Amino acid sequence: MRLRLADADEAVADVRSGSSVLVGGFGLAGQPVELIDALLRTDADDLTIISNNAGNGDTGLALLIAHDRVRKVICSFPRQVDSWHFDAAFRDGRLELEVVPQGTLAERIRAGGAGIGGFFTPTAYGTPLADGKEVRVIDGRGHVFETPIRADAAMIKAHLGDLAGNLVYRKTTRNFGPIMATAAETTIVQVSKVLPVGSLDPEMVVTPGIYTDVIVESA
Amino acid sequence: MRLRLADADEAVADVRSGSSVLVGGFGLAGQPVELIDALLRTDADDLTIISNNAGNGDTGLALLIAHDRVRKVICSFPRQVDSWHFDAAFRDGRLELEVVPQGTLAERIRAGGAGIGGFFTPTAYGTPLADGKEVRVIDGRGHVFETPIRADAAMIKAHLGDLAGNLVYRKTTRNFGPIMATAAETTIVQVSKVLPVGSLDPEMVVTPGIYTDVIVESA
Amino acid sequence: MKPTLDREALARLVAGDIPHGSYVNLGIGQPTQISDFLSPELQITLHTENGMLGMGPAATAEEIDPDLINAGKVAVTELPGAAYFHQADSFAIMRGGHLDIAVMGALQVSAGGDLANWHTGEPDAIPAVGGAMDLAVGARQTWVMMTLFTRSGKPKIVPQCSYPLTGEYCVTRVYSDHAVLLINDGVVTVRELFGISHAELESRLHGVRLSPAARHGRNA
Amino acid sequence: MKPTLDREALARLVAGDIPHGSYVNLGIGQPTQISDFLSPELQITLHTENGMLGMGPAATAEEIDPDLINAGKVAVTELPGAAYFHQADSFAIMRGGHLDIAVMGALQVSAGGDLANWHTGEPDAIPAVGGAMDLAVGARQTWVMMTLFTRSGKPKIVPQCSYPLTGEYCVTRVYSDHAVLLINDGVVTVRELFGISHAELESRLHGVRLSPAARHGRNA
Repeated sequence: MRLRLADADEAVADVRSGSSVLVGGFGLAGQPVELIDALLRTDADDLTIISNNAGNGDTGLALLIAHDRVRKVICSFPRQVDSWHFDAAFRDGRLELEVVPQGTLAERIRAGGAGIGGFFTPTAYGTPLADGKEVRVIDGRGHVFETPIRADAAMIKAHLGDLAGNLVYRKTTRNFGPIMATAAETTIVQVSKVLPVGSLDPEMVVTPGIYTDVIVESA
Repeated sequence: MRLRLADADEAVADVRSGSSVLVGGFGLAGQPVELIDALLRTDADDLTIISNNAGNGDTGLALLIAHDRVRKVICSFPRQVDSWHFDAAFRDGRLELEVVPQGTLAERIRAGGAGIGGFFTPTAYGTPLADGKEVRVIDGRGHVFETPIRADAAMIKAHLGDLAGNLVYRKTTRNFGPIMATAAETTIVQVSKVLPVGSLDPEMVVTPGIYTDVIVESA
Repeated sequence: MKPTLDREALARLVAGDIPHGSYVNLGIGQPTQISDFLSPELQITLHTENGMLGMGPAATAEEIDPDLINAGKVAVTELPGAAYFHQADSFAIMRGGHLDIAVMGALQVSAGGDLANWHTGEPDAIPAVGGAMDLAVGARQTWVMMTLFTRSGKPKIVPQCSYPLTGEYCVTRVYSDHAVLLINDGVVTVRELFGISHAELESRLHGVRLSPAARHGRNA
Repeated sequence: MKPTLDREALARLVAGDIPHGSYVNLGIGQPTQISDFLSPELQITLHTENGMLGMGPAATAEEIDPDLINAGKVAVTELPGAAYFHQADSFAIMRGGHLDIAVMGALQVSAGGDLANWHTGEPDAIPAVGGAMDLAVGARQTWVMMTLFTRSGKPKIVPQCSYPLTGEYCVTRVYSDHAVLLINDGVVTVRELFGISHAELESRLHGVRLSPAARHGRNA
């Protein structure tokens, strides 16, 4: 119940240069565009962005990269048909890239939020993405050791929120929101509507309010 | 969609002697009593039961233990005011016991269902429950290595199910059901009502039908 | 000298120290009683490890629903803004450091903040740990609520725990009938005394070095 | 000799081989087309790794909802019985061995079933892996759908992959324009040929040992 209601600019004001930021969304679905736009209006740079993709077209994350605000991207799928800003920054050497398999990215973020110190996964065993990582054969199968991801801030988009910070999502926009909300010092959520406490069925809540720090209504 | 509708006796017929069985519930809340009663009517013994508790009073799990059908219990909290059947069997040496912290039990079951080979957790570090286990200091904090739990069968209780196997739970009966459903060769679910496909809001489904093998309606 | 605290007064004292807006887990037994003294204006949200945030008071007659229980398996109620989740998610809340405070009972607490509360270590005891170890490592602060001495008069604050540990270096405060003690980096500071003098406390807690009462108020 | 398969015929062939009631993930690109040939009576449930089971066909004009997309970021529809979940839960379904079949494209498949489909290994290529590695290790069966030769005529079935791997020993079948091949413990069995003779196939897949067509039917 320490939820803070804010507009987008107030909400992102605490994201400082050098911060790590989890950014929700799979492509544009679930991408917190209003929050990213607000972050663009600050002077925070040297950011580490953890997100599934590295921006699409000339909006959101792509602009953050285009404006050289990002030092490093940790993601599973940077290269897309419309990722020209990422592509250019990467080829120019203006950007560091860590490619992580999508499921491992999700699991590392979950581990960060769940207080797990690290885990062994079969994903990427025997591939270049396991290079330099600890490996272990468990029950006859090769596994790679992966470490948790936590960040200074998470910026996510949900559908509805209540004044206790409980969140529900809409269709495939749910993607990274629920796990990113758990893995940041400050979780900033953009919702289409903020409802009174008691408006959401407790059986339907996907992200309990304990994870939500700042909420921005953006219809 | 390979869901099998069955009565309780048909549902548990494949649980053989020597099987490992995940049993849902926290105390009586969410305990699949009809399925356990049906299992009592079979001749399966030498069972390994993985469950948070080890039976209450003279019903369900407690009876399974009373009738010497259980070789080993893996649980977090066997001793309760009404766990006399467990207490007697344990003191007589008729039962092997593995005590696991409740959160580690949950996480090991989740790991089993999620294809994780093992994980490091700070829980139990420096305590007798870490004896003999691999430990590792991660970011200055002691962690214990824990392995996934999978079982031959899971017996759980949900509130409503549909003919695609999707499940929703009711209040605190949700407890171990959603994770146990993921970690068994065969997941057997007792629900109060089976609904036509399309009756459950896809945003509300807690256990997707892919995890449900056999469903038993038990009003 | 203030009188010794009874269980109710102790529960009231702990309740008054929980900051506004906290997320709290109250352990089985004595700590459960704290909830009776949490005023709604404090907007404190209770977590129960069997899968709920926003737990309300114990259910009375017609409210009792066997599907809605707390970690002590007592029927409880649901407050507006509640949420249900499964066990892996519930313990992710604990272990992930998202709870502000856990209040638990104890058999022993060491001067370094080690907690022993799950096992007497007797060979014929049946071990049962539940969520205690996860709470001990996970909550940002672990407070203990207990009597300061056993029935036979032995201190429960000890230089080193003789009982099997629940967690290392986790207890930050002890609320007891005789004293409120703050534990920080191996230093035990006396915040308040009830029915016992500092000198007597020191002599009865042999081997535990006590710092004098902190000057900077109750919420230090 | 049967004629070479075009993409549509290939998609139809794969669709017909998916057993009744299967849970299937269709990779980005060519495999997506398989869904056009899955009849509802087969009760096949499609998983999309961005967080859904029960995915329906691509959305048409008025159905398009930017909040409902597939892994290729194409607007799709929801079938009755669908369920949504977050990314960690979605990949638990994959990595945990709960999907019956994943169908993916490939750059190369080795005779031992290794899959290479995410990276050409060229120094200036931008790597992007998405969910391919998780699918490769997780699905009970990994089927590959591709042309058997590159545009320049090089075979994509090779003794050892020269491209960086996606996963080891994971591919069990290859559906291509020229042949359906079954891979099992390092043995490549020819199930069907299209527009190519066994002898010609053998000579063009130099270094890959082919077993003759299996006798025991299509679903071997």
